Amino acid sequence: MELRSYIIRRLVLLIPVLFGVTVFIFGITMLFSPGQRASLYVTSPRQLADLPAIIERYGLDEPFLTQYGTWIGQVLSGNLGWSNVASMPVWDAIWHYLPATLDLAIFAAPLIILTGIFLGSTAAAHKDRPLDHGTRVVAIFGWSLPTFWLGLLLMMVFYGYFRGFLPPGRLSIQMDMVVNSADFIRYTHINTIDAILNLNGPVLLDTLRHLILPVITLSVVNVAFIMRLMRSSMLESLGKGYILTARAKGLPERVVVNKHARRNALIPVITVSGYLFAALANGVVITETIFNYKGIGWWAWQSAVRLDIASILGFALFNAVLFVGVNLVVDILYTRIDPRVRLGEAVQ
Amino acid sequence: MEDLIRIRDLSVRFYTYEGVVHAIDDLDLDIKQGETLGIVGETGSGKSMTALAILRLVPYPGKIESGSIVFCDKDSGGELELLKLKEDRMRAIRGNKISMVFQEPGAALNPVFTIGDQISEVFLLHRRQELGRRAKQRVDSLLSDGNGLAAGLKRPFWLWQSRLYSKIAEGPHPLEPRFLSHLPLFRRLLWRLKDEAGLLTVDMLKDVEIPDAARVAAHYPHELSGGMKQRAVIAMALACSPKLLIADEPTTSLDVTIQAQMLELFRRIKADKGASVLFVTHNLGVASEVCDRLAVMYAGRLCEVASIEEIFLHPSHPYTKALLNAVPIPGKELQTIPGALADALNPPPGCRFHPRCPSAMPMCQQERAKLKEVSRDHMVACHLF
Amino acid sequence: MSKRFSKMGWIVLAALLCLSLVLMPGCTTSPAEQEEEEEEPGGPAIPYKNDGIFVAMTIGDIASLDPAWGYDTASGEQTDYIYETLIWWDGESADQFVNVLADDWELLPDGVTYRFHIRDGVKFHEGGDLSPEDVEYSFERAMIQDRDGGPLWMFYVPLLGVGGYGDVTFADIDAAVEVDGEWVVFTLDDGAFAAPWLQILCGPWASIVDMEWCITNEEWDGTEGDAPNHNNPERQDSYLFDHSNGTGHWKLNLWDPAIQIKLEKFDGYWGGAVPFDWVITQIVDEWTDRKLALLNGDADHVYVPRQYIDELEGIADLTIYKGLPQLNLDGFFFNQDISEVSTYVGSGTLDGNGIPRDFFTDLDVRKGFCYAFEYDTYLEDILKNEGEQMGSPIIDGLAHYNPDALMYEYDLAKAEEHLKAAWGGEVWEKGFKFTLVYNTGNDARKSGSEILANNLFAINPKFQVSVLATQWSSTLAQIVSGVYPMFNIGWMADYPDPDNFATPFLHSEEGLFAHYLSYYNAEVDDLIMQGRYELDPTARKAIYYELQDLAYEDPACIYLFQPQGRRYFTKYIKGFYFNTMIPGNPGPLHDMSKSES
Amino acid sequence: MSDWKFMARQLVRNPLSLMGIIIIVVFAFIAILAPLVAPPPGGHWNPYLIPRDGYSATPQPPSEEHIFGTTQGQYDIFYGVVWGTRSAFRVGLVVIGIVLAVGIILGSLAGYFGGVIDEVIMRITDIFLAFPALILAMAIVSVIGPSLRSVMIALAVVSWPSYARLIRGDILQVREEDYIEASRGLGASSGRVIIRHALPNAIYPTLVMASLDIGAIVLSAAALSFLGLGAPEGYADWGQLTSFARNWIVGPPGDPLKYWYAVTIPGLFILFFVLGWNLLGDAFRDILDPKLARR
Repeated sequence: MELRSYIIRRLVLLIPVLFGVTVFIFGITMLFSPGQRASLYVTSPRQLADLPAIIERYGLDEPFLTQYGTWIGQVLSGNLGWSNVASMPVWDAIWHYLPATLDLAIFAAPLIILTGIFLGSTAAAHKDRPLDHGTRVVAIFGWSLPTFWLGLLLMMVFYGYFRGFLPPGRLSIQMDMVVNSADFIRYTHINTIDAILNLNGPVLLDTLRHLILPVITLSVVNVAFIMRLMRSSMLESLGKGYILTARAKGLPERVVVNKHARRNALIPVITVSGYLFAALANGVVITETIFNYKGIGWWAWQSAVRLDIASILGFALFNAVLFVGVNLVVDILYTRIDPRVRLGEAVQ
Repeated sequence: MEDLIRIRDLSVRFYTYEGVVHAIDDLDLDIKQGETLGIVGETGSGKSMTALAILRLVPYPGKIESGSIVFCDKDSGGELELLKLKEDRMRAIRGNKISMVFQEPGAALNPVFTIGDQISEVFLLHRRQELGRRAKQRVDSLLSDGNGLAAGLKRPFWLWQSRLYSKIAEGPHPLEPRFLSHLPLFRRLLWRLKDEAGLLTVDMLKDVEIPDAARVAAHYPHELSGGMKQRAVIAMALACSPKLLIADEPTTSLDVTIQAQMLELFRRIKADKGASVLFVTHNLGVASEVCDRLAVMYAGRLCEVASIEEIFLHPSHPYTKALLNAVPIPGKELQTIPGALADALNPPPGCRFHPRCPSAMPMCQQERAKLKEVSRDHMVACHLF
Repeated sequence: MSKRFSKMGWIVLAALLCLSLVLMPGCTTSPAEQEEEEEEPGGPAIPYKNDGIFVAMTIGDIASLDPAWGYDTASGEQTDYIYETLIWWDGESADQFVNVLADDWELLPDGVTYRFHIRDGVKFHEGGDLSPEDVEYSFERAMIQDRDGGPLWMFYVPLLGVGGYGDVTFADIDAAVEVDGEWVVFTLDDGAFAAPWLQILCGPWASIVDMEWCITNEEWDGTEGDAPNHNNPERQDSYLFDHSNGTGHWKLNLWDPAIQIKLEKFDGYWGGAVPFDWVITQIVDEWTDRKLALLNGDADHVYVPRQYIDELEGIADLTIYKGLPQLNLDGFFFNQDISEVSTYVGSGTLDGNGIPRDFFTDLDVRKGFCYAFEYDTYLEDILKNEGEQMGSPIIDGLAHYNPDALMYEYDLAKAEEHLKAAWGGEVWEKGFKFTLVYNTGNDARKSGSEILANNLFAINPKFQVSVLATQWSSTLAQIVSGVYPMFNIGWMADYPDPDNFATPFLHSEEGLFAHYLSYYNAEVDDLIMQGRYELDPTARKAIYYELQDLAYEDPACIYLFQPQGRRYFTKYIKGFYFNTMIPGNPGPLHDMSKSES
Repeated sequence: MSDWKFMARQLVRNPLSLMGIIIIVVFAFIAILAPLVAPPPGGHWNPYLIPRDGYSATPQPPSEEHIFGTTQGQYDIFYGVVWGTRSAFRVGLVVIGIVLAVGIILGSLAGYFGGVIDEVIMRITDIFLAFPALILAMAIVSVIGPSLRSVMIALAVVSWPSYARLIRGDILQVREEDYIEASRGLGASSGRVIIRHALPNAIYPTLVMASLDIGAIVLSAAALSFLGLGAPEGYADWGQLTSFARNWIVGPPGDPLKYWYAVTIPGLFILFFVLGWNLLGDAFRDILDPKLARR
């Protein structure tokens, strides 16, 4: 009951934000002259003559409010417009590309969080000892690595040097034939999951082979991020009085660190898992672009470079909603983990 | 009275970026059976460090450089050299034979566990066998007078449990239960241990005069008042009725009325548990209330040890005198100690107090004074004697 | 102290470790070289994979599967596989034809009536039978759809002599294509130009669709009343956008937009055996990925951008076709009437910090520029010698192309001479500043622009041309609004006829470029008109030869090169031949085959 | 400012941060001395445009006149990375500048006056924080047209809110301090109170955080450039140099790592630049962190 009312309050608070979001992103696109936006419908110089007709047709020279009105009207009725990049409605496009990205995420996210937390707390437990310095240096390196460059290096080595061992793309031709054949049921379109549900080993292996490099690329930076955070908050809680108490009780160090320290150290980490979502969202754009892995990030990039406004708007909006939602969940989680926090305080 | 703890030329050093800090310097000190020994001194005089050193909990980058701490414990067979003990045996002593109460009750309790959890943790750790015994009794009683279908169904489990618990009750580290305690589902078989620990916890809380103990046990620390927290901490420390209770400024963070209650509590505990107490404080008044003997420390060294009366009637060391004068007494104007506490990084040579000492002599700057017995059980480290 | 040292040691060690990790790829060249020694000269052997499947990897997705909609090569390529036309190109020829869905045709002596006899026993993928009505419907449906910027003007102009749907009544459209028993009759607009009607009929837009199937799927129902509802629809509003039902060798299996298109062998094909069970076209934007796929045998054909051809030199297992002439032409266009709102002309006057709006009206300026371009460098470095310089829009492969027409060569002396003469010498002493525009991402155009800018600067340091990249969208919009003083863009053939090139480049009214750049030359204009309606080849030849000379004398732009294409297949693909009019990359798939030997 | 001195001492003592300082100083020198290290060709040439040696696409290996070789389109890598250092500093400093200015103004207004102003400003930050940064930046750049300027604008737009919030928080803290009350009591104008009393006491952590964000910002800028949403072709910019190598990661068969120089070198510069700032930042955080302060 308390929780529900809290969630409702938060959701209500979201409405103005989301409204602002729409105005904002739509406002950006209006920086375009009608002519420019018209020529987005045009593919060759032949159609130069048609520009005025197109402006006329889509009312591109209407005043801002009118155009925004029409747009938001469509959006509210579930129509985000047409994505030229995907040759389908934006809304469908999102669901068309999301599974591929989830394929990445279901491997990357756990990898990031677990390794990050493990490394972080280990480093903290050995503060100022070689192990700590070692992990730290590695972390800072990882943290400073340009994702796109890391990707290129990996490709340079694995595409060029060990040719054909870890191929680009999402599936090899043969497996693609299997996946699109009638007797392979695509429950989720997330290949790893579908392969398991269909008990199809080859497809699973093939998928994994294509996933390894992108997952690594996607993870490194974020692992470093989480680890760094975990380390400092672990150090903080290791310095606390109750740790001394726990030791004075005679608890073995293992229990002191894993039970008393980590439980407390996790709190800030939980709160940043919201940022982790953002980090992933940013990460997939670069990773998928580099590896020509056609997920939602690749689509976003294509839309951006090919100026597919509807897609850009839709994607940004989609992300915003998702992001806000994730943060809400995180806040609730937070109140569950830390008894000191009452619902509502968590907002700050 | 024979000694419980015998500390001999104990030295603790801190290796910091700025340099080496001599937190404790060749300290000799005894704690007698059943007495309350107070350690007084300004902040940074090394009194808390001494306490931590006894538990071997000197925090990094500190290090116990040399010396010996002997723990004479009749029932666990004579004298133990704490500094030479294996870590696991030391753990068996911490919180069990020797336990500690910290200055900040707020900080001393883990915010994410309930009071009850944190106290029963001690029982589960040090009183496993006893818990096993109690649990077994309970199961057996169930077995004996349990009838009806439900009981019939549960019987095999009860039998198993009773076997497990008896195992726990006997051996210190019985294999089977330990193995099971790592298996997700079977772990459940051992839940009665927790229950028993919980019951003991509640008794413990009652013992430290916490009203409505059962409910408090279920509370999280942030839901309790400072005094309550401190009581809980004390309860935690007394859980295994230790031989030595170390109290590190237990009352400083509490307001005066609560302080009084706490001191009262301490006296009572000492009375009925017969434990020795090492009472670390900077407050002579408080010390005079609870302590039998008093040790005065300055800059990591011991200046003077004597019975509380001796100290107050015939203070010998100039620093002790200074301290006593610094205690506010109505009608008598207050004298502060000139100069600042010795710099821990590079302390003055010879007697560390000489820069501030009214009656300093040339030799004070060269050599440090040995601890001499000026009168019976009254030791002083000063060239004046 | 020692403690600190060891700590430092650790840090340095860790740092070095990371560094070495980072640098590792850089250092591992040596093993690679060893590998090279083991390499046989012909490069690595390419394994034979995916028997019976033709896998092509290219760039850019298709716009629509609706033949009436598509105007881009990618779409045309796919529709050519799925659908068929009445007649098609005969082998490599651009003016000889073979019968496909028509088994016989004739041009009546009146010169404007084409009659096609429709083959029977032809089945559509969905099972329907081909009838003359289907043919009539296909053409009329296309003309009714006539979307903005679509290809359908190619029907309207010859058949009805007008631009599009807006200019005619339903009756006109209905009358233009008629069924006469087994025959389908096209009546061209009399006085229609020698427009290559037969060549237009070979294009994807002339594909034949199944009337019944279309109507059952809410396409145009054939009545006048329903026509407006199907004119100029949104791409996705046409049912044929992502559904197809042709008579071609392959039928659509899956279109996974921006990822791949899978075509499946059509067993009921009237023409007998079909070479490939599957035709898979994957969209792979990254060159590296395409290259690897080709060398690993995962792809049978990939699109190889010109700048990477060196990387595939001397690989034995590849079959490479080079120097294939393409019907398109790039140029630097002069804007002779720059819009006053232009921000690309500096001060806007001839004071050394800008150019006046009519700067390029001066013939000497344009000629000077033409002489100032380093054609050979461009050919070698940027076109990798895959191209042929052109002196006019009438390019090689079009009828009446004059191989020895005059054209400008790189000659700074002549350039200087003209620029000295320009604007009564003012240009030379004052100098000028303006911005030369090309569309982002087109390396060739960027380099070309830079070459020109550098050469002008070399002639006279007061000649300062800055090169600017703009996005395609703004490029087009700005051309229309006429703010660019000069820009680099190209034109591609719809059908191989000189008129299709002369008009856009040179005709002051109808010509896209000429119009927006205010290029006007009366002589040129009526030569174009004459040429368009002249039926006698010799006379026509004369006209276009003259036109080519005029184009040289009064240049509308710096004519660059007619680029040449290239095709890369694994050695297992046989039977490719090049016809410049067949859209897309792989070429005439139905005549090709794949086998291990 | 004894804590400044203390911090300086710590930074120099701590080997990590020392390494960071050295790296940054080196880059600073490269940036300042760029015209000497890599002299631009004469004429009206904009020094930020990388000179080309021919127009062929294939990268050329390191040689005397191109010590780092040339990348796709014969752009001289050495020249590119040297002047790229300037671009990097420019982007970093400009963006941080803007962000700080905006953040401080809005943040202190919100924090000091609270109430409606606070509410409004915070909701606005909510709007901006509702997007994953890079994605919003991408959208903005793509629409206002790729160029270094757009990149800076975009990055500023996406990163000011967090600063506004930080400042707001700190102002809220000091607002209650006695000396603020005092100066209010003395009838000083709000503006004066903010500038003279509140800010100087609240801004310190923000400044530190800002200075350390430069690395991250340069990284995002490079990412945008790499995605083709940054500097125009041929502009000296690390991200773009890296993207030039995109099509050359795999050499011809038999020499797969032929073009390693085009791939690795620009990336290394980005890595070390960012690394420098992060090393410094990490040390700063440890020092500033009260819980980890020296015993």
